[in-house]
Amino acid sequence: MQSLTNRSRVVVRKEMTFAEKIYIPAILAGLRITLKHFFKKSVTVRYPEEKRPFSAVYRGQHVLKRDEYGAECCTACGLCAVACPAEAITMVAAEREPGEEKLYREEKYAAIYEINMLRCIFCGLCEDACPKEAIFLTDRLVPAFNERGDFIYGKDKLVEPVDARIDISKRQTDAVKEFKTHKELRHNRLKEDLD
Amino acid sequence: MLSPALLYTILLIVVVLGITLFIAMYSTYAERKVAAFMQDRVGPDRAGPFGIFQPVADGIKMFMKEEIIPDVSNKWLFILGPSIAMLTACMTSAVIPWGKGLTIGGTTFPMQITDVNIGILYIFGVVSIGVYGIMIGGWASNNKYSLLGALRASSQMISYEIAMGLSIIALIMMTGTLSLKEIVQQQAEGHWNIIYQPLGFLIFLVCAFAETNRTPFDLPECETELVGGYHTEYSSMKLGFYLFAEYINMFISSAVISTLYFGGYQMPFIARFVHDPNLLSILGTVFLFAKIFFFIFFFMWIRWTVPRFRYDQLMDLGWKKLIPLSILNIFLTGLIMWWMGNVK
Amino acid sequence: MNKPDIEQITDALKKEFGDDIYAVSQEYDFPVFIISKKVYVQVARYLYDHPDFQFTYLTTSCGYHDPKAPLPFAMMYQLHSLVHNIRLRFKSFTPANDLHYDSLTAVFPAANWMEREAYDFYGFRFNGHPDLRRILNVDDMDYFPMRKEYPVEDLTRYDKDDTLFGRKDSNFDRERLMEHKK
Amino acid sequence: MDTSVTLPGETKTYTTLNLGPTHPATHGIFQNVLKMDGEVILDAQQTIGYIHRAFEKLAEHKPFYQVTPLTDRLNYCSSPINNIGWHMTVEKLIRAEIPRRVEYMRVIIMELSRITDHIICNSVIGVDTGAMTGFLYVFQWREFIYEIYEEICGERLTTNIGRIGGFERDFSETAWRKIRHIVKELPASLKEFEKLLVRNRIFMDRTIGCGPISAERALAFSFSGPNLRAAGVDYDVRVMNPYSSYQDFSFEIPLGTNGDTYDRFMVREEEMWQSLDIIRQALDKLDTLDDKTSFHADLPDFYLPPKEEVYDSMEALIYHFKIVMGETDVPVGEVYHCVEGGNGELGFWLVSDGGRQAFRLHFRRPCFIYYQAYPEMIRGGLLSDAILTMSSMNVIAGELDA
Amino acid sequence: MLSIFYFLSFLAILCALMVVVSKNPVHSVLYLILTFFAIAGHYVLLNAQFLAAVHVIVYAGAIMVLFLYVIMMLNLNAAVEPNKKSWLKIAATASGGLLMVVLVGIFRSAVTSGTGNPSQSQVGLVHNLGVALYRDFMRPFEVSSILFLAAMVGAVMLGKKEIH
Amino acid sequence: MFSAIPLNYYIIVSTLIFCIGVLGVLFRRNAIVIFMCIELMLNAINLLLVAFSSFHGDAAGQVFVFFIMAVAAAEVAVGLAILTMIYRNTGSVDINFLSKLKW
Amino acid sequence: MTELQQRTTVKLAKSPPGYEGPGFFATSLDKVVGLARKNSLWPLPFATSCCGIEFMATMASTYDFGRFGAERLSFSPRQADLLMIMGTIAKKMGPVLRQVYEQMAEPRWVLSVGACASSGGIFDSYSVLQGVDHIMPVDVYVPGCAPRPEQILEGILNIQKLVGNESLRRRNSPEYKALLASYGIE
Repeated sequence: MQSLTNRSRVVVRKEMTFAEKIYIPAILAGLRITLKHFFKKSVTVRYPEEKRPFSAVYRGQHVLKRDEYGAECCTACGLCAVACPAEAITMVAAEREPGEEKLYREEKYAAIYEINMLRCIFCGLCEDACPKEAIFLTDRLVPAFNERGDFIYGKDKLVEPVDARIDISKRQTDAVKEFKTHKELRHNRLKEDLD
Repeated sequence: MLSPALLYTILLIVVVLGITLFIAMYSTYAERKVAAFMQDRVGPDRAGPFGIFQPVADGIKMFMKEEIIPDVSNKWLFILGPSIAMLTACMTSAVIPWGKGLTIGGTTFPMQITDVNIGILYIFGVVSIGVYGIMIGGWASNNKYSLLGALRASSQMISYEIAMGLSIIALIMMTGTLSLKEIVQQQAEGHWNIIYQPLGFLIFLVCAFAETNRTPFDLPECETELVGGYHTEYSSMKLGFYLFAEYINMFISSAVISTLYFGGYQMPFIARFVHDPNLLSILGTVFLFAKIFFFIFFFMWIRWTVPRFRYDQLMDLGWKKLIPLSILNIFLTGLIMWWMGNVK
Repeated sequence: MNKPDIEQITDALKKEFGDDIYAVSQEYDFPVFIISKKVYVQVARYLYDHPDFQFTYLTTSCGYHDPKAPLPFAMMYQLHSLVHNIRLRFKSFTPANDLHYDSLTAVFPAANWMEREAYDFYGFRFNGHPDLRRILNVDDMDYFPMRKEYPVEDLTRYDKDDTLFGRKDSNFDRERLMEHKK
Repeated sequence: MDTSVTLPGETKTYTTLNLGPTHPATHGIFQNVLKMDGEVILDAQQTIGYIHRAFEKLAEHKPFYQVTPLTDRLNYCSSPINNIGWHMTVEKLIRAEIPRRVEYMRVIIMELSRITDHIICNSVIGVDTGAMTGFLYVFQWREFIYEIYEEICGERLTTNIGRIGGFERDFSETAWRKIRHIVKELPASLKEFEKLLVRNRIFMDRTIGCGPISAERALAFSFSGPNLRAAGVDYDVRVMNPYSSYQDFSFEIPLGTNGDTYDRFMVREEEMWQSLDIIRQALDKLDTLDDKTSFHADLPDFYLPPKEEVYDSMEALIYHFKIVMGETDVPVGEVYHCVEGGNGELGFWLVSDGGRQAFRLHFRRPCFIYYQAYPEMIRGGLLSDAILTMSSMNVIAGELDA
Repeated sequence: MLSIFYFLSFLAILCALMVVVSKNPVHSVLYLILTFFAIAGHYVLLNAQFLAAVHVIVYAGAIMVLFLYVIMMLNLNAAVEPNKKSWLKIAATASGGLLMVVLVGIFRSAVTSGTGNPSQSQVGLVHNLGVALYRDFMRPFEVSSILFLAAMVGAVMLGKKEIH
Repeated sequence: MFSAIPLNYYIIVSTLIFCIGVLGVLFRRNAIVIFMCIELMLNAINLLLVAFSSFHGDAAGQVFVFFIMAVAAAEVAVGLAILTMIYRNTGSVDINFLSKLKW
Repeated sequence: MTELQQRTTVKLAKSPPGYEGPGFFATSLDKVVGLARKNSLWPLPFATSCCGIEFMATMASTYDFGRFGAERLSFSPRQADLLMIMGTIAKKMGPVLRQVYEQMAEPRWVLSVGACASSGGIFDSYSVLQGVDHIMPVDVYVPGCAPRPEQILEGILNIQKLVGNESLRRRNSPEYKALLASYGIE
């Protein structure tokens, strides 16, 4: 076969020298390496006791965010369910009743929001798809359960508690964070509307 | 009526057997730890402090595991296989001199179960029977992988026994005795046989690896090719016996290597500092065990470093390289002995 | 031999096979030839043997189904002349009632599994194929799953709300969800 | 159990051995029924499809951006190459212009994943020869590369990295630092690994002459990637059909001589060194580039607008919806794009009818094509050879069965 | 001592019978191994320790492994072997039995003058045997090595496969 | 010391084993089993030789046994190689198939 | 195919009986054996695809599966205690997997790792089994695609919890037999 490019180089040398033929030098060299590692500190992370830091953008268990006033951000637009390649998200939308303004940010909200964590592939497309920054993946891990039914995460597990907020600020771009500081903008003004 | 000597022998057998089993048990733990350390890991550390109950856990688990005897296999042979493996592994320790012997109140208590004048032959005999354990087990499983493993094991062990025997012959030519005790006694004051028989030692070492089925010669069970080799179909304690026998064999091989080539319980220069014979004897035993542990470590060290041979290459090595080499070794030894005027 | 250009190859093919080369077009960076089923293999053989072109490498081959087209089924294969670094694509259409093609395996052994896959997915039959069986699916499958009329879904799935995804027969328990709300 | 077969017309009986589908050395699931005489293999009958997942059918039912997670699971040892290859296919279809910086970043990611792929393959060859330890030494670096992926996209193995038009976010400082770190530190570890195996006679004896294939047969079976190069054909998509700015880089194509396992091993080893070199060059080029910020192309129809614009402007919100629902206009046509994957030419033949989904998407999966040569390669060899050949061909079940 | 003798003899004869009777060749091999062990036990009783060890190593450790290996490799099952015709069997039993009767009869009347106590005999020890072997039987010993060489060459040549 | 065992006993035992070996040769058709029976006969002789040697205090008998073992080993190596070849060529180890030399 | 469709009536796998409810009386023997068993789980890695690579990562130095006493992989089902199913199980693979499970010696546990094995994941297609609990009882599910090694270890810890609390009699209990019978095993 003629050469197709001028950039190739044969890298294999199959002849053995005498030292290689008698096995022992190579084995001794190997033994030296393994012995060196024998006395090296192990790199193991002892999992349940020690935990490895995850990257800030790790795609773990989802959270449904509340806004800074405690109202749920999700408007049940359904984009996340559409974007989900595993079709793991199920939602039922409901109209906000008067008096629930403090609970739900927009007029529509997800009465039921379920993610089947066993289906979910944690690809992060729902986070991308959400126009309201309501759903985020976090660096928490979904635990292992004994029953299949336990993996259907409803709103009780997904919506972040008011008193124990989940920090996702590292996943937001600087531009978004900057945008959120502009209190005069319509999007950031809802609380005043309520009052 | 048991005579005191017989009673003592029985006691010694029990003690030696106990120690053998204990060391073999903890060899499994040591293997895991050594492997882990060489691979930058930590190894078992959740069963008790540093995982020291790991072998106990494995043992209990295997005892409580369901026994499966495949319908298609021969039930008796299926059970016989691991039993033979275990039995022969344990039998070898009978002729190894574990120490010089204690003298208490004028009575000498030897630290060797029996000093037969054909000790080396005894070891060979027992080891050569050990292969039946694997062959019978592999055959009785009625599984193609097991059968292949059994075939590999038998041909490998036969081939390497020859080289091993030949390498020992050179040693026997020098020592002039088959008794292990005498061989050890001849190696006092640092005259270890390794100094006189380096090539023989090397061959013996390689063959010991092959006889114990350890990497690079672990073809009979090599799991990437034969799944589990001869013990593929075994579960529960019968499997445990096989695995255990391997470690006992390793322990005994280390003991034999130490005895034949590294002076057994002899340690040079120690007699200058310690004068009490009993203390000396005990120290000698400690030294012997230190040597044994080193070789066990060496077995593991090699295992976690080198790749394994292919079946035909292994045969090639045994028949075409080691056997001629060991014959050469015999020839050289004879030549040197003749030159030194040691031949009567 | 200098690198031949596409015109040369087209001319040579047209000369050799005449009207059996139906159309030539350029799809992005790829010259595409629509050829008759009769010369499906001959074209490959000709280009393979041609001393100047040397199309000795079969990149890939697969089936195609477009139920709306007059000739709904097609086989595609791509040749690559490694020496000149030219890639060509050939497509050959066929009606639904005649899914027989000559097998490329005579020219390229690599076509073996590609054609088995095409058989498995679409049901194409290849004359002269050494071993035309299903390759990816179970042997007793009774339909050709890549054809457009068959659904992708596994009908045994029960843990999602199919109505959300435009599917009809849902066995999803909506009542349970609404109860859950209260 | 019947352990032998007698062929009609022959008096000899041969053993059949069922290698797989759950054999430890098959690394993935496929079955080979070997016909053996003693330990010599006379013939093999392959069965595949044990993890057939209908990729092509699924891809016809998902919008383009949802196909990316599917491609993750093709050759899962080097998902980013698949992801980026798919993105580039769509970009070719929509004729997108990609900024230089993004292309260099893609080169870095793709070469990193080539390293991960080859690490797996080569260290698994080590494991199959019985040397477990080397595997664990280099796997630590694979773990480190996982950390880099995680830093960029948030996932370790099935990365779903990048979006059509670029990356989902710019590389963080940590990511850059880690990339520089691996370029500096990996060579020492790789050398150690090579020292354990490459010139060790046991390993050489095992692999030299094991499962060889000639250049002619390799081409006849449409081999590609390291396996083809091991047979002595210097075909590399990166050189022959440069994509994503590979023409800017200088690197060598390592070649073997007769396509045996040792050749394949050595070619992969050398490719890792070349990949490191490419990453180094890419880092240098990025430093000289004026553009320091762009991480995606300007593709309003395909790349999601930033969230603050979605909040603020109606137009962005509409585009956001349109992109997610997959309602943006796509040109009608067919396009083939190929990248040099871990195993060879990974091609995507995409036929678009202008709809939100691919009308037909065919994956040219290198494994699927070259694995059919396996019986020919192992014929006459021993059982151990068959296993080493299998692992050195790096047959990834996900790619094989689609 | 006598009881051990009886036990070993019984074992040897029983296992020898089983060798002949077993349908499965593998079982035959295993019974043969047991027979050999019993015989080795006899050797020990006769104070021929060296010979006992060599017997175990050579017969049990090498020869029978070879047998077992070949049987396993050829995969010979019980079903492989058809029975001989019944008249042949009867004839075989009759002639075998007859031979036994004759032999026992001959040896019964033979003079069995043993000197010395066999269990105290020193000839079986390594030293004495070595002296006899290397001094008195030097030449046969050397000749036997030629026999081995010939056997080895023959076995290798026979076992070699023709290249197809 | 224990009572000595008469030499007669050994003679009878080895005769019995020998005759069983003969019977096996006559009975069986499997060449390998026949081969094993021959080994059995050899061993009967060995036992007798050792017994005689011990009783007479003469090492020569044991040396003979030694040689018999050597010959047996050589015989087994060649014999099994032949059997393997036969099996390869005929697919059987039944001696009734091996009647080409019969007329 | 048809057989699988019929089996969809099996809704969710029941929790392994015996670790709660009747028959659960942890005697001290049970405790000791449970302790031993849980620290000596020899897994049979049934790795078909992506999750298998993450399992390799779990085995590797950084996470060290060996710490749990489980680095001794037993590729022979007879010797394994824990069947770890990692990766997509296609319908073609189902019977093979089932056979492997049936060959395992009691007590045996099953860990289904990753979305594909547990539920089919994104591969909602004609050829993929939608969860291995259609064909065999599963003890613990690990979510994720592919799960991080931490999650796999979490699954192992869960299994250990089950194993440690299991009464020795559970495997003989009628509930367990009924569970197996519902899958048509023995």
